[in-house]
Amino acid sequence: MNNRLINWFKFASPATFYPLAGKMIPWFVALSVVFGAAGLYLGMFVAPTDFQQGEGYRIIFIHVPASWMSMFIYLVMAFWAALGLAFNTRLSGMMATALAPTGALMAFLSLWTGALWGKPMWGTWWVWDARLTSELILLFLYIGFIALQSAIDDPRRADKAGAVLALVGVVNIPIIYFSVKWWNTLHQGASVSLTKSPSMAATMLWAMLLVALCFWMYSIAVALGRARNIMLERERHTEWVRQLLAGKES
Amino acid sequence: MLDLLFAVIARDLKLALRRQADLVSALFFFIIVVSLFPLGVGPEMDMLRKMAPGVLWVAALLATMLTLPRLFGDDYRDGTLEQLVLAPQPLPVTVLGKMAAHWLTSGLPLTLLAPVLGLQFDLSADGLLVLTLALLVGTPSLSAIGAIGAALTLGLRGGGVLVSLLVLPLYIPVLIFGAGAVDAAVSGLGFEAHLSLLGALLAGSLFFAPWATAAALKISLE
Amino acid sequence: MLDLLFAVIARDLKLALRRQADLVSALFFFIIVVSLFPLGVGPEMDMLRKMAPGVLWVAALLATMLTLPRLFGDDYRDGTLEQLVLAPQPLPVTVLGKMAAHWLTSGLPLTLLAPVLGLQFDLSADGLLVLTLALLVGTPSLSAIGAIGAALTLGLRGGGVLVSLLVLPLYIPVLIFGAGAVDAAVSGLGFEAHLSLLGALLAGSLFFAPWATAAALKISLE
Amino acid sequence: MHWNSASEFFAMGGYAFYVWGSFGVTALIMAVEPIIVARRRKNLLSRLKRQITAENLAQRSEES
Amino acid sequence: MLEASQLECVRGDRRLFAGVSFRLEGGELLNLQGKNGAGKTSLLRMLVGLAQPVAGEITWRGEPIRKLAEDYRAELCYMGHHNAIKEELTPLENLLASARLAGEPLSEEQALEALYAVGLAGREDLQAKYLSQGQKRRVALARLIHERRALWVLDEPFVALDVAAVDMVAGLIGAHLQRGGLAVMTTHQAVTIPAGNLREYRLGA
Amino acid sequence: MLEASQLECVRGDRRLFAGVSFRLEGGELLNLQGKNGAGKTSLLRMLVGLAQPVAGEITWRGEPIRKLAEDYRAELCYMGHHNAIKEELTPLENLLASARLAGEPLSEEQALEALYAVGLAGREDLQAKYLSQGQKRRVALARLIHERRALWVLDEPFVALDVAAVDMVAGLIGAHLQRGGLAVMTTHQAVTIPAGNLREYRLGA
Ligand code: HEM
Ligand SMILES: Nc1ncnc2c1ncn2[C@@H]1O[C@H](COP(=O)(O)OP(=O)(O)OP(=O)(O)O)[C@@H](O)[C@H]1O
Ligand SMILES: Nc1ncnc2c1ncn2[C@@H]1O[C@H](COP(=O)(O)OP(=O)(O)OP(=O)(O)O)[C@@H](O)[C@H]1O
Ligand SMILES: [Mg+2]
Ligand SMILES: [Mg+2]
Repeated sequence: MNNRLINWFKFASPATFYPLAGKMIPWFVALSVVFGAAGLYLGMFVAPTDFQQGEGYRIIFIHVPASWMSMFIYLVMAFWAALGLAFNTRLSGMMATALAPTGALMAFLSLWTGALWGKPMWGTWWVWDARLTSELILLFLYIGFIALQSAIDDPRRADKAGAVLALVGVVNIPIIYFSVKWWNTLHQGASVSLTKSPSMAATMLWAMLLVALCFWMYSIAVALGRARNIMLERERHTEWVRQLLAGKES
Repeated sequence: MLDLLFAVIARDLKLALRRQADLVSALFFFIIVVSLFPLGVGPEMDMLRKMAPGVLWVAALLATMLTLPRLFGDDYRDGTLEQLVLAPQPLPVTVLGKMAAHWLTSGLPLTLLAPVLGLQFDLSADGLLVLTLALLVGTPSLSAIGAIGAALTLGLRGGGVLVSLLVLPLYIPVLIFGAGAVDAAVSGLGFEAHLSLLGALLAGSLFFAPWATAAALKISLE
Repeated sequence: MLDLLFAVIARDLKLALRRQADLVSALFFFIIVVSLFPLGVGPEMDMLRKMAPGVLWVAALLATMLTLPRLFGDDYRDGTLEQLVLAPQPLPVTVLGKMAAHWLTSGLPLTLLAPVLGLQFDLSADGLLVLTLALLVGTPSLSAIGAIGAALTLGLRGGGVLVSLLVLPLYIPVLIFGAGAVDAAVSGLGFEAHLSLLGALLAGSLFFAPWATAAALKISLE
Repeated sequence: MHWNSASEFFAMGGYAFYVWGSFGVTALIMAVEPIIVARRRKNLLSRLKRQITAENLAQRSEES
Repeated sequence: MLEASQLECVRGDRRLFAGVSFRLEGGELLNLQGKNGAGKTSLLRMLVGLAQPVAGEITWRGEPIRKLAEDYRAELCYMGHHNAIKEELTPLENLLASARLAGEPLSEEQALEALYAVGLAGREDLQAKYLSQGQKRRVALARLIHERRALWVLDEPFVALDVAAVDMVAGLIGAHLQRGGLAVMTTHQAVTIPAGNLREYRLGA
Repeated sequence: MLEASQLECVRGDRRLFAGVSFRLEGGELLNLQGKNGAGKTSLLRMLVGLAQPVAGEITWRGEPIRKLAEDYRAELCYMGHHNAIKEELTPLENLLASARLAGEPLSEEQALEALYAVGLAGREDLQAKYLSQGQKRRVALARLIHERRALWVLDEPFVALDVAAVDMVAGLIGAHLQRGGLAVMTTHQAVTIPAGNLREYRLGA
């Protein structure tokens, strides 16, 4: 049995991070609920009807936050990945792995809500417009990252390989953001007029920001939860996991 | 006989599931190729709608073709193929099993996914239905015909590209009838003729391909 | 350093020539994919002309991608890659040499062939010229970026398909600017902006890709 | 608050399908993802506990 | 039972051997000798029917093996230079799958027993790609434990094995011979098979 | 010159070895012993820098090899389980290409001489895919003939070789030791190296 016992103690971080993350999760969940409730209240009940798009524009309150989060999470993921490559800390790889599925879901939500918005506004579910397309590419990048990591069984190698891919893929984020300029595009057609009436703009902006904060807190909470799972799985032979499990039992 | 067939299929499916990446990525390759075209061609819906059947079929073809080197390649390299050839069962049955497993892990998922991608090209409901049907009948032929090419190029380096060279010309009838069926459906013409031709191709290739492949395998091993 | 570069290039070219099939079949794959489209889409010249840049570029992309698994795969399997990594020279230089050889055996022939195929689609002389130029500047980036994906998926079964999943999203900018340049030239607009963006991509990828690939190779061997 | 009735709210000015389709799927995903994570955690914990008991048993039998 | 007469083998423009004849009865082992490149592997592949001799004939129980085809293969067990195991499957799965494909299903207990016998206890659920060179060879050799077909053709079975494993495999071959089986084998190592009637044949003297 | 201290190796969730320490000077050969799967290959890959130990350090002339990087690799020659030859190239081309890529170009005569020395005369222009198992291994080993780098790391060099070739390779290693070189080696066969200071290390007792 001793054979299987590995002394990971020199990398103290997961052992200390695990309970810390456990304590933080409820707080982020709570924040997320509060921000979400406030944002939805503002967005669904306070914000007035858009005079061009009618009530359909209310999709914006999830579409835009989801789009932002999908890009932002990728950047965070790449940041952790770089950290892991540079300093060989195992925690960073776990964080990157934990973030990817949430990022992919956000990208999917952006596409989904965008499509549901596009049907009434543009008359079609999908156009091959620059921004939509680049969002699709972002989804592919996430999926590529996940597929690569799941194709590798050795976690250390999976972390490193994923990190290289994530860093290479970062180039695409600015491309997504600025892609609108390279094509005459349908998407940017600002049918939501943020400048029409200042009061309306303010409520809408606030609602959007609040929902974005809600998504942000949600992502942190889920990613932390997933990171805890990964930690348990990878460190199952360490002393701290044993003690933890023993403690749970008694 | 059936026992052997199922044994082969079960083993290959288990291997595919174990690898996962294989299963998922053939699908995503399909998605990505389909999505590349509008990028290269530009976003005009009208033109995209006209291109749709061709693009979807070409993508299905390429996705199938990409997975062909794997069909016998791994077994060849690690010596399993010798064992299969030396097993006291008829080789064509073994080969049929491998074809079936290949279709289940490449053609079938493509078929199921195609309608969703068709939506992106704004195909009509009729078009989507016929697209799915045509793929359902057509993709098994792709696996069967592809197996011959895969067997012939075994062990030749650069086999991956060579196999496409051999196989693509044989795929062209499937492509023409397959895309033709969808085209016909979209323009409101009868698509049954195309579909039954695809069916005939399927029957023919299921009948002949196992024998041809078995012969090719024996030659490649010698 | 240059010595090593040329040694790697010379060896890989010799291997490619020895295999022949490799060289020829990437080309034929390109030809076949390009010729499949008119078959799938139908013979209207007007539409074909509009599709041409996109189809040619997508085909070039796919042909390059198909050859990627070979880039390091053979060296990995027979142990040569270990020797290359252990050689007392900087790995990024070796990698650069392999990229160059890959381009010479895939990108360059495609580029030279493309104008001929462009004729089939009734492209104008201007269009053909810009197509060739764009391919000349764009295809080296494809080899460079592709090498990263090839290195990352080394030794993973199903790598052939996985590599396309990883690499295609990264190829998209090249595709957009490449096809865009030709489109612009055909419609008589300025294509210089697109070409210089392609150039920028090339410079960037030639600078970063060897390092990223070298890192990926070391990870894959561990 | 500018809705006059609940039904008006749910009708969303004729965009009900699109609006609720978006919000619904979002809500669904945000509900399912944490559940999946939590379920995986539960499975993992029970599996690990089982492994540790098995190892302890093996160790004890080795000692005796 | 197994008889080869006047076999000739040509590879490229090189004649590897000609006039190779021998006869093997139940309980006999033929140990094929010869230096690297003498043509041992080529001869074995002819014996199992994977390659065709340029001249000469191979018969099994008096019938040419080309005619017997599947009937011959049903009595034959071949192990080549390659291990014929799948890197993605565990040793246990490998054994079960290859037995099933060979048309002689094993039960799970039998398979486990075989794996324990070749010293892979504790590794039966590890994907084969993680095994060491010698452990992979052991998985391949585990097939022999429950193998009861009459003719074994083994191409350098001892390669990569440690001393204990070599003895174990030699014992397996001995037991096979004692049961009245036949075996043809090549090896460059000096190995003593504990039982049976041992004969040598030297290729390309 | 080469010193390993307290090396630890973990594969998957198995600790293969820990606390492996040894010191090797010029003229010494370390023969790594251990049964299949003991971790010999894993240890050799650490020694050449292809894998990182979980704990412990490897130094060469007093410096950690991670720091030395290319300077260490310039004094190192590694032969793994694989032959690292290209099937499409002839033995001659293989030898020339690998020497050039390793940064120590051979002349054509030297390469031919090496091929003759390993008994491949007459095969120097045949594509390697046509060679027998043992002949391929000989092509790989031909690299050793003109190899003058200080440290040789050889993973089962004798596999698939016939008796004459085994003696020849043993002689090569002996000569290397006599020139003051170092070597680390694994093998499951009993081979006598004719010269040098021979030491054994047993993994996983
Ligand atoms: C599948 C379809 C769609 C996708 C993938 C998509 C994607 C995106 C992305 C990535 C963003 C964030 C970009 C940024 O912050 O600059 C965004 C923002 C936005 N989208 Fe969409 N979108 C889609 C459909 C639509 C539709 C149909 C509309 C409206 C008619 C729309 C209106 C907006 C607006 C108003 C913004 C905020 C713009 C800004 O802040 O500059 N989108 N979308
Ligand atoms: N096309 C060819 N032209 C010339 N010689 C060839 C050709 N193909 C194979 N050979 C020779 O045929 C022989 C093949 O021998 P085989 O593999 O049967 O040897 P073996 O006795 O099994 O050797 P080993 O002990 O190394 O496994 C080799 O000597 C090889 O050089
Ligand atoms: N992911 C893993 N999980 C558990 N064990 C593993 C894993 N990967 C490798 N191993 C074990 O690590 C060992 C690798 O050993 P290595 O290849 O170094 O052996 P070796 O001493 O060279 O053996 P041989 O004599 O057979 O060549 C094997 O015992 C193998 O079972
Ligand atoms: Mg042999
Ligand atoms: Mg070993």
